[in-house]
Amino acid sequence: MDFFFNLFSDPVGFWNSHTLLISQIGINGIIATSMFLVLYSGQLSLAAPGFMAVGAYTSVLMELYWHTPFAVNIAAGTLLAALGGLLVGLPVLRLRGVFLAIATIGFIEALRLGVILNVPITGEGLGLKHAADPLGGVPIILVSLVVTVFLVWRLTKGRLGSAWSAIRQDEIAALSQGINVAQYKMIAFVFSALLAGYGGALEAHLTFIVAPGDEQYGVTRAVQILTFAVLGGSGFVLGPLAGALIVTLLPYIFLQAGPYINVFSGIFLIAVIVFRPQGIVGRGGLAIVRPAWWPRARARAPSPG
Amino acid sequence: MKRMRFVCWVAATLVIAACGSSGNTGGGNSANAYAGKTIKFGAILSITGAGGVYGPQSRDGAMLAVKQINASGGINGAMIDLEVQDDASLAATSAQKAQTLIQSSLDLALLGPTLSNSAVAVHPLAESLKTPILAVSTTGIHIVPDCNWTAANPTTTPCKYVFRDSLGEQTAIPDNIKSYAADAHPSTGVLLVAQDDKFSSDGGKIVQDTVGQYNIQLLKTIPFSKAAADLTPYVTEAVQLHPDVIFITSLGGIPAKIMTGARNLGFQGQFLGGNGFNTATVSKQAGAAGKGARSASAWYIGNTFASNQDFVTAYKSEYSKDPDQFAAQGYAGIKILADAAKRANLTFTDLAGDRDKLRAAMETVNIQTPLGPFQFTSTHDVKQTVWIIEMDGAGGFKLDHQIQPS
Amino acid sequence: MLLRLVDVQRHFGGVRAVDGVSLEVNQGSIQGLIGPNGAGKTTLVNVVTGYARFQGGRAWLESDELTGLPAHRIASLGIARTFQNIRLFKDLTAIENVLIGMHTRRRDDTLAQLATLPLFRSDERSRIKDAYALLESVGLPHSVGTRHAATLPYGDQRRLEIARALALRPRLLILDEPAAGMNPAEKQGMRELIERLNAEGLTILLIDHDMRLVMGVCKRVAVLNFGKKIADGTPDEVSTDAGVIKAYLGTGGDREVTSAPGASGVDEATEVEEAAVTSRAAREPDKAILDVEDLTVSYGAVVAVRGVSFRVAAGEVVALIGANGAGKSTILNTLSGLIRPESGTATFDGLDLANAKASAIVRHGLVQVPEGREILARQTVLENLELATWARRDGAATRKRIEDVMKRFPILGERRALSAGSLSGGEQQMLAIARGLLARPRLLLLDEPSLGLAPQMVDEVFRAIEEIHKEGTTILLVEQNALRALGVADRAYVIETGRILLSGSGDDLLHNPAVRRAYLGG
Amino acid sequence: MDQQIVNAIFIGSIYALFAVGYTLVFGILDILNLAHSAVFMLGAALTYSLVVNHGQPFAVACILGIAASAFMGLVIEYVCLRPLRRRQAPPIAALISTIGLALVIVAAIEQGTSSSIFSWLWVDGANSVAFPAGTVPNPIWHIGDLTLEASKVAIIPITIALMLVLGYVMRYTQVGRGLRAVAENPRAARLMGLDVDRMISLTLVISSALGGLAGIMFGVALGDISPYIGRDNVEVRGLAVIVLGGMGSIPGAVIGGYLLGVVEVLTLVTLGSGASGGVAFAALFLMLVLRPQGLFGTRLRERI
Repeated sequence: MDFFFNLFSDPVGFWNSHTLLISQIGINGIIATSMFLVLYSGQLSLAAPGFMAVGAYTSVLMELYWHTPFAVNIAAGTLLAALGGLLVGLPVLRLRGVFLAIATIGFIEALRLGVILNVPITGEGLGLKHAADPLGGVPIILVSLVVTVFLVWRLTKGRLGSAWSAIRQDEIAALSQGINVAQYKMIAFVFSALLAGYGGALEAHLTFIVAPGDEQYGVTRAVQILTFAVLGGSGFVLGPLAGALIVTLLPYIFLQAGPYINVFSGIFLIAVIVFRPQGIVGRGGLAIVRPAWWPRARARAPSPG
Repeated sequence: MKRMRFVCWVAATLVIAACGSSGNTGGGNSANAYAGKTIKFGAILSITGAGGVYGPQSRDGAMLAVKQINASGGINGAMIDLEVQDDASLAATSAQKAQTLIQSSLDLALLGPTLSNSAVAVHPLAESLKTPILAVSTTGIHIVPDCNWTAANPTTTPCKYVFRDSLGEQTAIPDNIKSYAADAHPSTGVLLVAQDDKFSSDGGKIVQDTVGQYNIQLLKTIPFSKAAADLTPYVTEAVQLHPDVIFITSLGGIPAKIMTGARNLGFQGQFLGGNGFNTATVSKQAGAAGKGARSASAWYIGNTFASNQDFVTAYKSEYSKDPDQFAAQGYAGIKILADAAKRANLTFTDLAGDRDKLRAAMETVNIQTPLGPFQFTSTHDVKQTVWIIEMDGAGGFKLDHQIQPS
Repeated sequence: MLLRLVDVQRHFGGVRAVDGVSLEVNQGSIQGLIGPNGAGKTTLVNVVTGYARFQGGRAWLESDELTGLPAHRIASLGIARTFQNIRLFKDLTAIENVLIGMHTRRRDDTLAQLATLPLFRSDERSRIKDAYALLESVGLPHSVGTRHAATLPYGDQRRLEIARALALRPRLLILDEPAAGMNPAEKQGMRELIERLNAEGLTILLIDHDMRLVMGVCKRVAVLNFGKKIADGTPDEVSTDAGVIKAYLGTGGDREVTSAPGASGVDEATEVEEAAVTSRAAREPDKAILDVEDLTVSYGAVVAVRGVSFRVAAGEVVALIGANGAGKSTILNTLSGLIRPESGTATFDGLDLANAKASAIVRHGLVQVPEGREILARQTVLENLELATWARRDGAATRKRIEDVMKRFPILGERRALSAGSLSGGEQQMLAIARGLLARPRLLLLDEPSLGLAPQMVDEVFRAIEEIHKEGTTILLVEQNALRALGVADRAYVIETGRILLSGSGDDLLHNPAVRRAYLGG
Repeated sequence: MDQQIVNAIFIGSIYALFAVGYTLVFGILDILNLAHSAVFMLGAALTYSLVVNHGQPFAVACILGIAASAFMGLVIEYVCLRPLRRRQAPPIAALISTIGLALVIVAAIEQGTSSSIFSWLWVDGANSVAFPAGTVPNPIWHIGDLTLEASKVAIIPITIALMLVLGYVMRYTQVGRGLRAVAENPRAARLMGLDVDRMISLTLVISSALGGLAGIMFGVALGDISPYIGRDNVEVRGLAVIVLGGMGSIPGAVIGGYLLGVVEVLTLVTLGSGASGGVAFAALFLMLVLRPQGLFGTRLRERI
């Protein structure tokens, strides 16, 4: 495990020689935070990869065709993703639990297989080659991550946040407190789309090509992102972050397993979830995304008499 | 952007400085400086994931070469240490591992990565870190020679540090079409292309650009997703156009599925493909349906070069199975690096300098490999004999033509 | 006048849950709304508060029309409500629950939060002060504030829900069974709370089973039955209304009821003495088929059953009576192995019920007909019956028994091919009982068999129960309709907030005023 | 064109067969069993290596393959689901634990090479293989301009037959009633003496056995067996199918399967092949937006 040995023996050297890994962790952290937003408001949405794609392709296309500055491209990608969030959210947000999850899967795959692979301007299967700065990205990404996490954490503290956690806990009761459930769900959904778009746009500049791979913008990625949140625990903003860290490091944690790495990763996943269903960070963790239709018989609530 | 670049430079230079100091301090700059030293090479290969079909063979081939060289006294007495890293067939992981090998393990040069998608992420990185990298299995476009990654101007600038000993589709597919056109003068064709991975899409693009030269009319291009449960509807589309040739550019089990489907639908014509055809497993999976399917290969087990015979026997005795193209290319890869390292007159103290010397030496490589007499083109691409082979319908291949490098 | 409902309609499928109800609540009054289970009280509230669509009629809060508004708009217009089955934000602390109640009054501080400007901190502090004030106003100590809602005792959860509702600064407060499952002391407290809130000028619509509470605090009381308003007036008028007595208490069969309980003010002290007497008089059988010793059951922090002991001898009919929320159903579910007791033992004919699997318990001959019947609505009557023979499979004999059962309950025979969901409430109850019988019980647990049934259906159900008993099945009966239950029971136990208050023969208890007290609470 | 209709029906059968197991579990547990695709793959892979590497006759291999899949059903229940039920964890937790199991199974096959510890299970690593010609007789008939392959045609009656049997079992047998009871109201089921845990195990066994069978047919008819056939080729489409048909509805899954098959092929023929990739998912999305309960599902509403 000289990977972790270096981490402590030679931190500086480690940092300099793992900037890409660190950047990736940062990106995944941002995406995980976007996932946290939807889960925190009680929505099991897997749409993140779709919005990442929007952010990535938008920023790269602007760079290729209009040669606009980096910052502008990123901003545009981010905003367009947010707009996408609004458009997708309108029809699907009345869905709950697994149904919302599946609908969003439909969205991301329709976008990837249906649109990206068939619109010439996206380079289809070839992807888009573009200028990137893999090693220089770290500072921007890490700063973004810190800012994102801080802002989201602040949001959860404010009026928005209290409304969200009310909705997450019990939509019916939330309504009785005069909370406009639909509106606040939408706000969370759009924010999370915005973050996903931002993360996607940044990620696109870690490599010299954006390509519509499944592990990039498809179900595989969606599942990975969900794993961040569920593994880490979605009760507190740092949960998904921890999840992202662990999942991104799995290939290094189980380095010794050689070719059997995924066998171990899988077992690890099962073990964590079975022994800590609410996730690694925070109490209550997973219970917050229990869908309303989950039968009472299995989720026994205190009801004397 | 500028600031980011700057930071990157700082990082890079810092590291390289660090390397310099932490490097080995003994020896001058003569050949005996090699004695007792270790030359570290790294390889990023897809051992797990979809690329797992190819990665392990490359690894075995490379490992065999290392073993042979070290057994015969190493490179002027310096032993080769090859560190193989699995990139799980993911571009991001591939790049991460590459950076680690370059900046943390401080390897002199790298092999790989296995898949074109990963190569696009890794090669520019090696280029910017001034570390020689040798692709041993990637065949897509833009692997070499084009290292102009600033999209602003579309001009191509040759890579300095990126080399390739695997036969690019840009050579293989046209050669294949050319030789078949000469043999059979087909007039119509249909292209079935997997649209969701770079390798296949590249191949498709090349076919579209080539057929015209040999007056083959491309009736239709049928893109499909590898995720499609059943390809028969796509194949049906193709067969119902009754083309002389069906071009297939895809990987893994798909070419075999298409050939089987098409034959079952009564297609009598010819299958032409690319590197996707060149593994025994594909030929085996296609079985009788694959008989006669043609492709251009960088290597062919029956090829008559002495160096190949030795390689095949050695490989068989080592792993008790037949080598394939990827094993041969991996094996050749180490031989090439070793030869270059031998002539580069390394210092073992200044890593950056050594890497430059190595890449310079690589440009003048001229050795015997299982792939035949081997040299790089001016753009660091492979210059070698191309073998036009066809499936024998029993899991093997037989040779049709042998095209000498121009 | 504050709230005005005109001819409100709401039905689910064929069932007319609310059937043309008109109601007026005057500014500053406490309006009572009573009626037996399933009378449509809650549905009416749901319609008024926007949780269920109006299918007819209109509603106004002062000049604001409520008809067709979404729930959150109605709430912000000033109608706050509590829920029959408490709906707190369980994983939040008590104080957080109340703070969320202030949502509508809270200034949007998103940007301030992002910038973490200090100027809103004072805001925050004052909000928290208010929240604690509200907790106190409903009688919750300061210390409760930081505890998670789910961990509070039942009574406190009720109070917290009210505090959360008050945080809205409502014009009208709707309390849906606030006193359900409270002991007399708690009920008294709740009663005082309601009166105090009203004294502070808050208009309240109070829905409850507990006649005494409603009669005590309300100036006017409206009575619903089968979705229709059958009476509306002062407590006295209502409590002497024969129709109300019949509807609310269920018919006493041959025994006629002279006055609505709660109207007759009995002196509490004497009752307790009497209670003591009768309980001494009650003789338990020495040879019991079911033996429950010191049983304690709790859901999380809520202790539902506290050290209950009782016995049932073969061939007996034993009734457990008491207010709803008293813990009767919990006891039955523990006996059926659905809930594991915290302490104590329960043995049925040698089988340790505390640790046996539910399926094993049924196979051993202890069968429950659950409250609310829980028939399988999507399956046909016949399928429901066939499934009931799961525990004991013996082909032909099973068929025969099913035929017999259908003979006993001809209505089921006729409807055998229909989906159970399409049956009427009474028919469903018959099905549930028939289903219970098919499992060949040696001890049959009946949980609220007359729940929400029309009087004549109640008669039929109890006739069936008596027949079954005559055939030698031992029966443990949990019933709201105390008069009825005591009518058929050999012995009965009166349960109050998880404790056995007194016990004795059916007739003794029937004429014991203390029963009314326990059953109707104080 | 008419050939394409044949293709559509055939794909539909595969989808249906896969989705039925999927929807069965969801209908009864309200859980998406994402290990189902891995079991699908395992059934095919195991049967293949029993025939090719262990020299078993095809029939025997099939039976063993299906048996192994059924056993995986128990593994899913005891490793991924029951512990979570005991802790009353929400369904999303089961989502992750089953994903974890799928990861393990796929990795085991993917790394199954002659030199690995899984060589007894599989030796072709990540490669895609087909049954050697002759192990499974596959005559091909040409009727007019129609081409019919026995191995594909066979799937259709088998699918239909299985659905009829399953439908009969669910509707008219005691076990079927029991399963439906557990699905509708586990509490009532317990009170009627059903051992709910056992019923759930049974559900997973049936579902997984069907999944394995579907995998074997897929492998035989398409001549494509690899570690990824479940994950890449059928999993997400299976989702689309059960949503189209209505989550938890068996007839829904069958109809949905054929529907998706037809829709995909029609878009291929009319709009061109590129679009057909995304069509399944567009359909999925639209169905959920327009009719969340699917064609045959029942809407769920919460009591206040």
